[in-house]
Amino acid sequence: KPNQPGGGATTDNRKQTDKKIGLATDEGGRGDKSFNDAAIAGLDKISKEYTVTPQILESKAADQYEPNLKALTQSNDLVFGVGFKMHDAMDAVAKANPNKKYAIIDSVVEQPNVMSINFKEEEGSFLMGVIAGKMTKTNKIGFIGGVDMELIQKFEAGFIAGVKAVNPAAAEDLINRKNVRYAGNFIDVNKGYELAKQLYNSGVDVIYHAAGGVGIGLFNAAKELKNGGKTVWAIGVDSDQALTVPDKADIILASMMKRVDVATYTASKDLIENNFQGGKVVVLGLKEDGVGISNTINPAVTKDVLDLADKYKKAIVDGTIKVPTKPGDVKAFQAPEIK
Amino acid sequence: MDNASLPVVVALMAATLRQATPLILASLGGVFSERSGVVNIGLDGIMTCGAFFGVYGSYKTGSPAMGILFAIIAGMIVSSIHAFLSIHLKADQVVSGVAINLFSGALTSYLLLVLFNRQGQTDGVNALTYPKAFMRGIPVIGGFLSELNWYVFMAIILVFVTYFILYKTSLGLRIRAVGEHPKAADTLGVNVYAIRYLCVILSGALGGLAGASLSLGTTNLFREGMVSGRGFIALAAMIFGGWRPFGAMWASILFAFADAFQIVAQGFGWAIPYQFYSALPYILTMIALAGFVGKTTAPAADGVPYTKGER
Amino acid sequence: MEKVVEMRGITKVFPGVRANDDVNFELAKGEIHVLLGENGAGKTTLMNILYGLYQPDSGEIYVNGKKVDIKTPGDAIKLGIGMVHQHFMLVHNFTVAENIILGKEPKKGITVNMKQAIQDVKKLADLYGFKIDPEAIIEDITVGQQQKVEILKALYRGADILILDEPTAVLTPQEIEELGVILKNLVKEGKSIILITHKLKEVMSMSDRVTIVRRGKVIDTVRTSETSIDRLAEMMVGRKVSLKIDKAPAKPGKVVLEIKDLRAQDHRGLPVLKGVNLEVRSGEILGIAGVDGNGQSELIEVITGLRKSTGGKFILNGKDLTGKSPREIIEAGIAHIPEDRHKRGLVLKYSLAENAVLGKHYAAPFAKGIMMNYARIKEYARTLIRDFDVRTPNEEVMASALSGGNQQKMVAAREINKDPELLIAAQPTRGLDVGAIEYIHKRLVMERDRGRAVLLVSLELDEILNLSDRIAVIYDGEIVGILDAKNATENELGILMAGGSLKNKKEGGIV
Amino acid sequence: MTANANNSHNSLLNVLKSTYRTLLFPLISIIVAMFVAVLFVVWGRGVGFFEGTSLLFKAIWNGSFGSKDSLIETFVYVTPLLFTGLANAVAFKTGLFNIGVEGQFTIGVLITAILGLISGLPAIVHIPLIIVGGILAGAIWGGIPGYLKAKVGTNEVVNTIMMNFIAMYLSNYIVMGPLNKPGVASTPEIRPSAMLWRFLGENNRLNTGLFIGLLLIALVYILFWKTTIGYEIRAVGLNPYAAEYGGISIKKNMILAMVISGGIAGLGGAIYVSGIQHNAMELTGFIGYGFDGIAVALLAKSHPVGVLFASILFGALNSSAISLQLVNIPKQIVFLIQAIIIIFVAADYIYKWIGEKRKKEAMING
Ligand SMILES: Nc1ncnc2c1ncn2[C@@H]1O[C@H](COP(=O)(O)OP(=O)(O)OP(=O)(O)O)[C@@H](O)[C@H]1O
Ligand SMILES: Nc1ncnc2c1ncn2[C@@H]1O[C@H](COP(=O)(O)OP(=O)(O)OP(=O)(O)O)[C@@H](O)[C@H]1O
Ligand SMILES: [Mg+2]
Ligand SMILES: [Mg+2]
Repeated sequence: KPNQPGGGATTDNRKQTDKKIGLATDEGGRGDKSFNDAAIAGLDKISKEYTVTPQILESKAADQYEPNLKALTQSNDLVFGVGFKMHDAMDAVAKANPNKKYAIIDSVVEQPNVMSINFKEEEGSFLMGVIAGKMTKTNKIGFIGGVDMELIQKFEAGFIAGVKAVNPAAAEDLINRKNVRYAGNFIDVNKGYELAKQLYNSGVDVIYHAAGGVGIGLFNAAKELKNGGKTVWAIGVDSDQALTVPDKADIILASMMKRVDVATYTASKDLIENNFQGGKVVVLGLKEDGVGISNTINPAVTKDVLDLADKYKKAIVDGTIKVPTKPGDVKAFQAPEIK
Repeated sequence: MDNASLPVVVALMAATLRQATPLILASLGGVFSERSGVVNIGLDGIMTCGAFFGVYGSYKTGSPAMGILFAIIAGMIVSSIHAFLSIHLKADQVVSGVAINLFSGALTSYLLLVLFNRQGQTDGVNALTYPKAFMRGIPVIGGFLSELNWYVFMAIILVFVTYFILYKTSLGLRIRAVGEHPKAADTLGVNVYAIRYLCVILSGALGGLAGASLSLGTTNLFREGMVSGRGFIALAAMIFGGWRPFGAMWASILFAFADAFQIVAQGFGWAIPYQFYSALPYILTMIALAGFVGKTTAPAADGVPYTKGER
Repeated sequence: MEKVVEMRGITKVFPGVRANDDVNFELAKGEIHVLLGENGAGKTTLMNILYGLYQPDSGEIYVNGKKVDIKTPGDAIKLGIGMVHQHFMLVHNFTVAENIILGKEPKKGITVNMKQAIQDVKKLADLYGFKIDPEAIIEDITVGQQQKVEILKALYRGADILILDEPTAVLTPQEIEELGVILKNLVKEGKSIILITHKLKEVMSMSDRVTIVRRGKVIDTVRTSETSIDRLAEMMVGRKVSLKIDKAPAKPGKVVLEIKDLRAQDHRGLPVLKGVNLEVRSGEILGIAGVDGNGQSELIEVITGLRKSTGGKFILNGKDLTGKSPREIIEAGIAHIPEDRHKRGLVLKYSLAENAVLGKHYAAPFAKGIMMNYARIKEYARTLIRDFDVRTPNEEVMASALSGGNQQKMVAAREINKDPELLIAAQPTRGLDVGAIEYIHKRLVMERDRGRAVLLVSLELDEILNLSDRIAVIYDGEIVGILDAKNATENELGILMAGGSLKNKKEGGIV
Repeated sequence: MTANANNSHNSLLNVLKSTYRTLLFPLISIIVAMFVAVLFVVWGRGVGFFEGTSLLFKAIWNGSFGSKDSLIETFVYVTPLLFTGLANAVAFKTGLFNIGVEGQFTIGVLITAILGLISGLPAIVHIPLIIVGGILAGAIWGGIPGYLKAKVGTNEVVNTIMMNFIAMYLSNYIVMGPLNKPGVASTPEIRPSAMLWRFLGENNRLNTGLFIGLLLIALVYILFWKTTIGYEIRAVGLNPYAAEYGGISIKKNMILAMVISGGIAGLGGAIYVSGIQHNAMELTGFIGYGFDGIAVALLAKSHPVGVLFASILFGALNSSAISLQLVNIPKQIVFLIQAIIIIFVAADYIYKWIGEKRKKEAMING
């Protein structure tokens, strides 16, 4: 039986539906082991439950977003645009096709037929900060971002805030950005390696990344140092990277989960069950389980650290803590003490 | 546990060498090819193939050494297309090189799909193990050595080897003669075509190795776009270095230094946008070239197809 | 008679030309055999076939009686054949020794044994009485020395059969004599020599036998002792020729070009012009004689703006043109038939029409503003083609499609039609056949008679002697003498060209 | 009169003949490349040769010309390629290798994205402003390596490579820094007054930029073959020594060619923003039109009219990436086809060689 990519068709026990779903990736495309893959995973899941075969188009350049969304619009009822870069293209296409449904990830498109799905990356990153702040032995912690921009800064700010909450001393060099590095892109693995080497070499022993493929280089560097007898750690992002990059699992403390798969799955399900709400802006945080700590957690992370993280999670969920989204705001941020 | 960190300068030097390695290897490839009179704009593509097949070889056989061999052979095969086009078919060498670049990018991403059933990037494969601990044990320079990898040594050694071949052996004399005045060489019974094929294919081997040093060196996977223009930088380094092995090496090191420095500089907390740091290596190269090097002269017959029996 | 080489029924076709047509040729052991023929007759082609550079389309070759198949120069070398090419085959940034050993390097382990190489070359040079420094870089030595390097290259490979393709073109009369001695010595050593030339005097003095080629076909092979210059000339060209130019005495007028203490450097920054002083008057042809490489090319480049001077000045009709751009100089009234028509004179991939206006393309009537007027340009080109009898289907074909002679006519037509104050003609007949030479010479004299100043540079002494009214000899970047052409002899010129002086003689003609 | 008519008839015939001859070999190359690509489809999809062929050709046809939408998208891709193809062609004509068209295009994009933000200008002022801005920016970006080559002698290949990267980072700085549109990795959308007219409706990105491109082909054609500038540029490219001898300044023309080339590329960037993209995006890699333009110019043999055909081919292939993916043919096939076409174009000596051999045989036998 043909196994269509994106459609794990196991014949019969699927529920019938005549709805059709399409998805356009951003420049990262498939195989980014990050949110494009996660978004597609959500559709894989839906196609196991319902008789849908999602169409997926990759965009290798920014000017392909619009034609891709257009092409998908022709033969589908719901079209996903993955990534904030799709914003303008989605806006234009959605406006031109008011009777079709759309969903965009990581951005807000103000059209009545578009659902905007966003995440509170800062909240999940905060928990990573808590873990990092507790796990560091050298009291030096690093952050590697892909591109210095608002979305990635949410990761950075939340992470630093988390560190600050449990280990203010270690947060200092993050707040003044001494231990913050940006690669300038999301693909240059070798750059990631060099960035990480340099940070580790300056005494940093835990690094969190929000840099897509660049992060693979971070893992490589950590692994190399660990093999050389040093104790260093990395923290993954978006998906459970101890599972997606299994050969590096031993240096990954944990990963910040961004459940894009849940989002695409839920939106698809809503469509099929006729619950789809266009025009809605969904913001998924810790509370909604849109972000969180990965299932796989390195054994080195002790129970009390995890418990502490859990307490912070509760504080964030109930609103006691409001996590900053801009690195500049971290300085003023004061977390209530939690023991 | 030893968490003592290296002095910044030492780390910077090591990072410079690591980042210079693929550039040095590829630019040596360029030196061979162009010294024999064949312009090789296709180095970037050759590196891409090397990077891919290095990983593929290691993935298939489990042995990184085999990976390197795969990379070298892949580089040789791709470059023999260039050789055939530009030597035999007298193609415009720039056209042929551009074609090689396009082809390699497309081919590897297609093969990624067909051979790995992956998109974007492969999984990790076995890489060469480097005796870090042993190196660290070496007095004085141990710390520095421990930060390198085997490819760095290969690159440096190959600079000497290339120098030796070009300037000390009869093959080198012939290569240089063919690049300067192929007809003169031909009239003395030197087989111009054979020399050029050899050099272009050698450049493919070096380009392939350069690619492997990227994909199997500091990382152990292949990712689309991972060469990201390094082949062109290597080409620039070769020209900058005056088509000479040591010149190419120093130019590669200069470039890599700027690249390594910007990583350190990001941490200085200066109010400089990081894009400026990223652009630094390129700006520096231009200034150095215009300010200190100026005019560089290519081998006289560089880029000119040779036709036997033409006046 | 022992035949060392025999070529039978050789035919070689190039696109558009039958360069060799059923040629039979033989070389006897120990002889000097001249291949004589006009430009383009097919002499070089035949020898390139013998040396394995070209493959014949048909025909057979025998060396020492054995049928051979010479596919590459390597094969030829193995058979003991050596060749000195018409255009030198030297790697310019290599040393003398490197050039000589290339392809047959003495080794020490896997490296080239440079010490050994230098010794070998020295020994070889001494053996034949060549004074040459094995470690000198080719671009630093004179053309005469380069020639010797070429001969050494052949000898180093143990050549018994030596082909010399126009070896005398760039030598002084004295050097030519010296070469004659060298060749005689080589023959004594048991070597056999093929000498290509179209200079009849050399043929008579140097050879044992002559084979005459015309338009790819062998006309005859004769013993030198049984023929004469006139007879050879007739066989070569196919008709009786007169090698003299008819011209009335010059009527020199005012000074048109004045060169004062002009200095310049070559591409390596070494001085090549060391203070040239010269005047050219209207209504005269001033010839510059000299061995190639003594600064005549650079002198012309400087006064046409193609090379920067480092001192002195040159003045055209009272206007200082030193340091002006080529365009300004053209506009001031200097026209220039360049020595290398392929390099400078023509854009080969341009049509004749486009070539016809090179240098004037930007000005009325050929252009208005930035728009070119192609109708006018073509019309103009047709006029030139008609007036100068350029053989071409039309003015739209590419310049590369024409034969050398016709290309040269086109260049001459363009330059002469600029109606310049000063016409510079550098090697105006290089590589042309007798007919074309006659024509160009006539036009130069016509220009003179119209009161123009003509500056002629030529390596051919005959041309200089026949055409000039006054002759300036250039040696090592300086004008070492100016003679009145009426009284000058080849011998005198030769002495001056070699750097000697005419002490006890009339240092005549300095006006 | 009759003679004249005869003449023009002849020259028309000649033009047709030479067009046929110049087009024939690229055409053969394209066909061969397509069939090589079929092999990859056969391998990748595990289908038979005929199925593979029909699959591929149908998909490419559908994706490029088969429907109104795809036709439109094809020409959306063609538009920038016209400019970058011409830009490369101009540089090639002077014997320069301007790898920097990519960077010059990028700078054109950037400047237009900036100038397009000015408010309160009527379109009649705004559009010329961005066009001039794009041209100037590209011209400067091309002029610098041209100047360095002419005056200092530094190799233009190196410098244009460097300047591509510098353009990319400069653009990223502006896009992510001073002019960043919050929440998006791009500049804000340019004002409507700076947008080119989308003549098939706002939803179709095809715009008047296409006609500017077509006009430019004519202009470049005239520039090359009807003006003194073209005469001089071509002369320098074909034989710099002869050009210099003819009073043509090599240095001036090198700089000029790079300035013109860069200007055209910059204009392409301007058209791209004001007609298609409406903002400048953060770049994680090169936009790519400049590099594709090299291939286009090579395929076109640097002839302006050839650039049109080559651009259409590349545009069609790019735009068929969608339909290929929809029938599960990896879109990498598209790039493989492009590469293989260029390989065969490079190999065109083989045709010349065959031609010469034939001529020669005729002569030996004749
Ligand atoms: N490689 C070539 N390709 C095409 N035509 C050639 C080639 N070599 C020689 N020819 C042509 O063949 C003919 C014979 O040329 P060749 O060089 O043998 O003449 P030559 O007798 O040596 O003349 P010269 O005295 O000028 O050296 C000429 O018409 C020349 O143009
Ligand atoms: N390398 C070459 N390849 C192809 N054709 C050539 C080549 N060299 C010369 N030719 C052609 O050979 C012919 C003769 O060229 P060449 O310059 O040798 O003229 P020539 O025989 O010396 O002329 P002339 O009879 O005026 O002395 C021309 O048609 C020229 O285009
Ligand atoms: Mg000739
Ligand atoms: Mg000859």
